[in-house]
Amino acid sequence: MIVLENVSKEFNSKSGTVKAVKQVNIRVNQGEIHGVIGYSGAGKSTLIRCVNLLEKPTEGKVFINGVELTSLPLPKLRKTRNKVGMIFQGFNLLKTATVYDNIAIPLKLLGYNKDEVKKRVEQYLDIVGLTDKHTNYPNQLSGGQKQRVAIARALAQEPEVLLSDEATSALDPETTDSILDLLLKINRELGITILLITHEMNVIQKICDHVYVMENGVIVEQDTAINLFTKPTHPTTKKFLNTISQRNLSNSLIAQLNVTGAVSRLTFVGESTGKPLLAEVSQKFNVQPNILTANIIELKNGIVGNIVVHLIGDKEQVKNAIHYLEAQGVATEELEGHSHE
Amino acid sequence: MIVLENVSKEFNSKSGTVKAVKQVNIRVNQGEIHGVIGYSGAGKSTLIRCVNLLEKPTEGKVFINGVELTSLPLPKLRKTRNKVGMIFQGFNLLKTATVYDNIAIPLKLLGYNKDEVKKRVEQYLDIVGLTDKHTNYPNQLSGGQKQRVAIARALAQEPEVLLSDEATSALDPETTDSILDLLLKINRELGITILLITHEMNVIQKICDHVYVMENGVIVEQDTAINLFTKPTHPTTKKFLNTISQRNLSNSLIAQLNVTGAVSRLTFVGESTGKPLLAEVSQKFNVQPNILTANIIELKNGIVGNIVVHLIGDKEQVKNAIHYLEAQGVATEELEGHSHE
Amino acid sequence: DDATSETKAINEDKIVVGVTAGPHEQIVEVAAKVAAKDGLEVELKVFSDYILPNTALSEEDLDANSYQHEPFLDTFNEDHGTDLVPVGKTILNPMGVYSDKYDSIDDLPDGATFGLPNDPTNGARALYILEENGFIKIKKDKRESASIYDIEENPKNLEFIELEAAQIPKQLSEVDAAAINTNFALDAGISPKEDSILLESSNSPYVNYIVVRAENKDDPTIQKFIKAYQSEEVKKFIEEEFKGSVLPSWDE
Amino acid sequence: MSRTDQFVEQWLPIIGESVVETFQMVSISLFFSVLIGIPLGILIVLTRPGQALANKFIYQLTNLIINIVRSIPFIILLFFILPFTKLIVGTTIGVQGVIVPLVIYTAPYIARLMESALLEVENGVIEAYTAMGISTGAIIWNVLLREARPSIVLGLTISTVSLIGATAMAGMVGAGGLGDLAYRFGHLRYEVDVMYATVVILIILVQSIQSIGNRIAANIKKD
Amino acid sequence: MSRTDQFVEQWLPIIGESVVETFQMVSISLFFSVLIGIPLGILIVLTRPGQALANKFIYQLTNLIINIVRSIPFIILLFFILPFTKLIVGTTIGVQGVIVPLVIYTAPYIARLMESALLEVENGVIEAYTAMGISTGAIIWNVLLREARPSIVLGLTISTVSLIGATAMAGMVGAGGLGDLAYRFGHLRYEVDVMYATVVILIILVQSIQSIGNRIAANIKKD
Ligand SMILES: Nc1ncnc2c1ncn2[C@@H]1O[C@H](COP(=O)(O)OP(=O)(O)OP(=O)(O)O)[C@@H](O)[C@H]1O
Ligand SMILES: Nc1ncnc2c1ncn2[C@@H]1O[C@H](COP(=O)(O)OP(=O)(O)OP(=O)(O)O)[C@@H](O)[C@H]1O
Ligand SMILES: [Mg+2]
Ligand SMILES: [Mg+2]
Repeated sequence: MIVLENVSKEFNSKSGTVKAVKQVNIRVNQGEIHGVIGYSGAGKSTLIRCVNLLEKPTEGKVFINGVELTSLPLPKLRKTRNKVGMIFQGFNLLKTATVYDNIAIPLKLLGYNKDEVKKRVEQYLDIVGLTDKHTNYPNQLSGGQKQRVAIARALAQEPEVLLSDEATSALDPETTDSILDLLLKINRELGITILLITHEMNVIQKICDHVYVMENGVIVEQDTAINLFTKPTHPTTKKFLNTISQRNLSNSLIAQLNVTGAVSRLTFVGESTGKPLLAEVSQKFNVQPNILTANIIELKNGIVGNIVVHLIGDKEQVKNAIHYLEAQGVATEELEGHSHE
Repeated sequence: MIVLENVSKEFNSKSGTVKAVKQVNIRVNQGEIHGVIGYSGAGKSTLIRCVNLLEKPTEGKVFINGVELTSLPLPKLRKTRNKVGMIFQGFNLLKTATVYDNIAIPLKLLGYNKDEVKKRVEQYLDIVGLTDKHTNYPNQLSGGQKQRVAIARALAQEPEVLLSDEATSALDPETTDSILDLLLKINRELGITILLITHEMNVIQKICDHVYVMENGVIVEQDTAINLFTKPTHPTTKKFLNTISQRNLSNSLIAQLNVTGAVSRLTFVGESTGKPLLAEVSQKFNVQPNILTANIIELKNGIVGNIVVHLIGDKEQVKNAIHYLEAQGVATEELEGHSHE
Repeated sequence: DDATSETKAINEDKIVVGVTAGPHEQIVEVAAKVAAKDGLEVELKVFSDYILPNTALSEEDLDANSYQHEPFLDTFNEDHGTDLVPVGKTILNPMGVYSDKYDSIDDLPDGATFGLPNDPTNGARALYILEENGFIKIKKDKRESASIYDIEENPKNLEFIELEAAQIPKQLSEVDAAAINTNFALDAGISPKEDSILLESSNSPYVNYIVVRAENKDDPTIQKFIKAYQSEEVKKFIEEEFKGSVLPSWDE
Repeated sequence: MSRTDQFVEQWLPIIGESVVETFQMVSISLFFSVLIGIPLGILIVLTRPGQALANKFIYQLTNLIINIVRSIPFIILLFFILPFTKLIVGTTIGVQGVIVPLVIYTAPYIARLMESALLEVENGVIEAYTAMGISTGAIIWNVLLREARPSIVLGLTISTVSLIGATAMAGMVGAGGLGDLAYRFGHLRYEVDVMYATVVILIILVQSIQSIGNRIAANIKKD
Repeated sequence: MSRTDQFVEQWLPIIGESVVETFQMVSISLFFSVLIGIPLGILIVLTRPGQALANKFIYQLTNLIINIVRSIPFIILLFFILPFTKLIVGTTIGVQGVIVPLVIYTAPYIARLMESALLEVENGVIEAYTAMGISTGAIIWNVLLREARPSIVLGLTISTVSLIGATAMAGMVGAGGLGDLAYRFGHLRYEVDVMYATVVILIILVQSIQSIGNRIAANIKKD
C-alpha cells in the first residue's frame, strides 16, 4: 500500500525555485495498479521518486504498507525499501557489469543464496527475452534491451510494491504488451501493488485500476480508469484520451457535416457496445449513421466504446435517434464545429 | 536523399558475432519522410547510425545527396555531416552546459555568427517549449525535457537530412504531436529529408510516406504508408498495426460469434470511409452489422478505415452482404476462430 | 673559447658563489658581509646536491664554489673533464665515530652494523678513517673517493648502512656504530671529545677549498673574496658558532 | 676480461639487490597505501555535502589531514616522522624504515586520486541501489568501487609510478633501491654505466606497470 | 625584544623571499606543464586504438616518452637535462634553472591525469558532435575538455600540490623556495622554528589550493 499525504517537492536552481510537486495526495491500496499521466515536466518522476524517498519531500508524509517513511531511521528505511522495486526512466545499470550481473548483484546483496540468485536471473532474463544477451555489457545493448534489463532487475527483486517510471516507453508494442501481461500476472498472483508513470494511454488502458492526471506538479484529475475514459473532465485528460480514441476531428469538418445532420460522440460502457445499435437506429429512423471515428477500448476492468458518428437526416429525425440512443444507455455529446478554426 | 546499398553491420562481442544489420537497401528521396519500425533489438539504431557513418558498415555503400560516404576522406565526410542532423535515442547532451549552451555550442562550431546563434537558439527553445529552462543543466531536467533539448539541437542546425532515433518516445502525446507537426512543417517548407525510427505507429501514421519493417537485421516488409496500413503481409507488420487498430480479438470470441453469422475485417481506403456503407448493408440485406472494433486512421497521404464487424444473419445473407461490400471497393477478410486458443 | 670567456669575465663588484646547505652556507654568509665592506657583493647559491655546484661552476653559472675537499675535486675533474682548481683553503669538518652500545671501537662484534654518511665527500672519509685504523682495506685506486663497494677486505664483516649525514645522530641507536660529522654531532648534543670512540686524525687530507675555473685562478675579484673568507671575523664566527666541530684551516 | 664482463661482474649483484629493494619498498608501501588511501578516498567522497553520509566535520577534517600530509615535502616528512616510524616498525633504517614515510606520503595521494575517480560514478546507479534498500557499505563495494575501477586502476598506476620516484629519495635512510643507486653512484660518483643501467631498468619497470595498468583499465571499461 | 619579535625580524624576510620563490617556481612551471601536459594527454587519448585519431605508432611512442620521463628520479632528471636547460633558459641554477626540469617532471604527470580524466567523458556526446561534422579540434575543445573539466581541475589540483613537493627538491639546484628552506634550516641546522613556520605556510598554501580546486570542480560539475 502506498499513501502520499500532502506531498510537495521544491528544487532550487539558478532559474529560481521549481515547485515540481504540489500538495499531492495518493492512495494505492494493496494489490492495486495506479497510473500517473501528464505532460513532460509535469512532475511525475519527481513524485514517484518521493515515494521511496530518493527525493526527500519538502513537505508531506509518505507511507508504504502503513509505515511512515520520512521520519524513519536509515536501517528501517532500508528494510522498507527492500520491499520496493523501482524501474527508472534512465535505466541506471552498472556499465561495467554484464546483463547477468546487473540482475544478479542486487539479488546477492539482498541476501539470496547462490542457487536462488541463479534461478531468478535466468527466469527473469527469459521473461524479458534477453537470455542470449546475458554475457553482454549494457553498451552493447539496444535502448529497448537496456530497458528490459532494468525491468528484469526490478522484478527479480520480487518486491511487494513496484514503482515504474516509463518502464515501457523505449519498447516496441509487442514487447510492451508482454511486459504489461507480466505485470498483470504478478499483480494478480502475488498481489503486488504498482504505481506507474506512463505517457502511453494503452498502458493505462491495459493494466491500471486508477489514474492520476498531473499538470504543473498538481493532480488535476483522478478517477478509476473506466470513469476517466468515459467521462474525462479536465482538458489534459481529454487530450491524452484523444491519442487512443482519435476524438479530434477538425472543427471545419464538423461544421460542414452538421449541415446535413449532426455529429455526435457516443460513449458506451460495458455490454451496450455489443448491441448493433447504429443499425437499429438506421432502421428505426430515417437516419443514416456514418461512422467518423470509432474505438472500442478494453480496459483492465471493462470495455469502453467510443464512436463519433455523422447522423445524416433531417434535424427532427436525428434528434429522435439521439434520444433513442440515450435511452439505450449510451452517453452522447453533440459536437459543434466552427467554419473557421 | 539517403541511399543505402546492401548495408550490413556486424558486432563482435564475447557472446559471438552479432549481425545487427543484414544487406539492407533503403532509398529516401529528397523531401520524403521514411520510417523504420521493428522490435527492440531489431537493428534499427544500428542501421540509422550507418547512415552518417557513426557506425562503419561492414559491407555496403551509403549515399547522402548522391555522395558516397564510406570512401570519403574525413574533411569531405565532415562537410556532408554538416548537412545531416541526428536525434539520438540517448539524448547525448553536454552535462556541464546549460540548455541554452547545449543548443548554442554546436551552432557556434558550425560557424554561425553570434546573432544568428542567439536567434536560432531562442526560436527552437520556444518551439520545444523550454524557454523558461534555458539556464538549467541537463540533470535538472525531466526525461522528456532532455529529449526536447536534443530535438532542438538537431533542428537548430537546420539540416537537409534528419536522422531521428526514437525522438519522441520519451514524450507525452501532446508534445509528440507538436514535434511531429513541426517536422511536417519543415519537411513541407524546406524540403528536409527525414529517416526516422519509432515504435509508435501514430508517428508513422502522421508523418511517414514510406515504412520499413525490420526484424533481426533484415527489412522484412516495406511499402508506402497507405499500402502498409491497408494490406500488411508480414506478421510483424500486422502486430504493429494492431496497436492502433486493435485488430486482435480473441479467437474464442470470434469462433463464438461466427455461429450467428460471420466476423469480418473491412478495410476502406480514402473516400469509401465516408459512405454509410454498413447502414446500407443492414437495409439491403437481412443482416445486422455489429461493430466489434473500428478505426479510422488518418495517414499523412490519405485515410484508412479499419472495422471488424460481426455480421449477424443467416449464412447466405451474410455472404451477399460481403460481396456487396467488396463491390463497393472495401477490402474484406473473414476471420476464423478456434474454440480453444 | 676566448671570446665567450672574455664576455663572461668576472664582474668586478659581484661574484656568485655556490655552497652546499649547512656550515659552508653559514660561513660564506658571514664572508659575504665582510666582502661587502670591501665593495664586493657576494651572491649565494645554495645546493643540497654535490655535483651541481661544480657543473654550474664549469658552466659559468657560478664564479666560485665552496663546499669540497681536494680528493673530491680531483675525481670530479677526472670524471667530467673539467678544469676546476682549488684557490683557497677554508675549513675542516672533522669526523668521529660514535656508538650508543659500545665504549670502544674494538668492542665492535663481528658483523656489526656501521652507519656512515651517504654523500660522497663524507662517506669516503668515513671509510678512510676506518682504513686508517685498520678495520677495512680499500681498493688502491679508489682510496680517496671510495664507496662501500670499493672495500677489498672487511675482516670484521661490518655491515655498512649509508644514511643522510645530518640524520645519523638521531638514528645512532639503531646501529652499532656510526661516523658522524662533528657539527651534526654537536647539534644533536653529542660531545666529540667525550662520546666519540674514534676521531679523525688532524693530518686529514679532507680540508675544504674555494674552487674556481682555472682561468680565474688569479682573478683579483676572486682574491678579494678569498681574503674576505680568510678574515678574522669569519674565523671568530666559526669558532663561536661551531665550537670546535668546524675548524678554520687556512692558517695551517 | 672485457669491459662489459667486468661491469657485469662488479655491478650486477649490486643492481640486483637494488631491484629487490625497490620491489620490496614499492610493493609493501603500495599495499599499505592502498589499504589506507582507498578508504580515505571513499570517506572524503561520501561525507561531502550532498552525499550519502554527508558530514561536514568529518569531511573537513579528513580533507585537512590529507592536505597537511601532502603539504610536507617528502624529504622533511621522512625525518619528521622518525619517532613514529620507530614506534611502528621498530627501526628507522633500511627498507623497513622507509615503508612508513612512503605510506604516509602515498596514501593521501591515492586518496585524492580515488576521490577524483569516485566522483565520476554516475549518480543514477547509486540511486538504483539505494532504492533497493541496499546498505551503504554494499553500495560502496558493489557500485561505487566497481564502476570506478577503470579510473581507480589508472590512478593506482600513476601512484605506483610516483611511488617508485619517491623511493629514490628513500636512499636517505639507507633503504637503497634503484633510484638511490642511480643518484649516488651514477650521479654523485659519476659511474655513468651504472646510471644508465639503472635508468633503463627503471624505464622498463615503469613502462611495464603503465602498460599493465592501461590494459587492465581498458579491459574493465565497457563503454 | 621578545623571542617572537626577534624571530620575525630575523626570518620574515627570508621566509618571504622563499614564498616568492615557491610561487614563481610553481606558477611558471605549472603554466608550461599544463601547456605541454594537456595536449599530451589529449594526444594519448585520441590516438589510442578505437578512438577518433587512432594511430598505434604515435600512441605507443607518446606513451613510451611519458613513461621514460616518469621513470627517471627527479634528481637524476635534473642533472640529465642540464645541457637542455642551459640551452632553453641560459642558466642551470636558481629559479630559472629549475623551471625546465620541473616542467619536464610535471608535464607527463599532468598528461597521465588528463588521460584518466578524458577517458571518463561519455562517448555519446562525442558522437553527437561527430555526427554534426564538427572538426576533431573543436570537439576536443568544446566537448572533451569541457565535459572533463571537473576531473581536470581535480587532476590539476593534485598536480599542483605534487609540484610544490617537487620544488622542495629544486633547492638542490639552488632555487630556494619554502621546501628547501624547511630542509636546510629546519633539518640541517636544527632551526626548528623555521621549519615549523615554513611547514605551516606550506600547509596553508596546499589547503587553499585544494579547497579552491574542490570548489571549482564541484561548481563545474552539474550532475
Ligand atoms: N556494440 C555492440 N556490440 C555488440 N552487439 C551490439 C552492439 N550494439 C548493438 N548490438 C546488438 O545489435 C542488435 C541491434 O541493436 P540496435 O541498437 O540497432 O537495436 P534497435 O533496433 O535500435 O533496438 P531498440 O528499439 O531497443 O533501440 C541488438 O541485438 C544489440 O544487442
Ligand atoms: N534537480 C532539479 N533541479 C531543478 N529542477 C528540477 C530538478 N529535477 C526536476 N526538475 C524540474 O521539475 C519538473 C518536474 O520534473 P519531472 O522529472 O518530475 O517531470 P516528469 O513529469 O517526469 O517529465 P517527463 O515526462 O519528461 O519525464 C521539471 O520542470 C524539471 O525541470
Ligand atoms: Mg519523468
Ligand atoms: Mg535503438
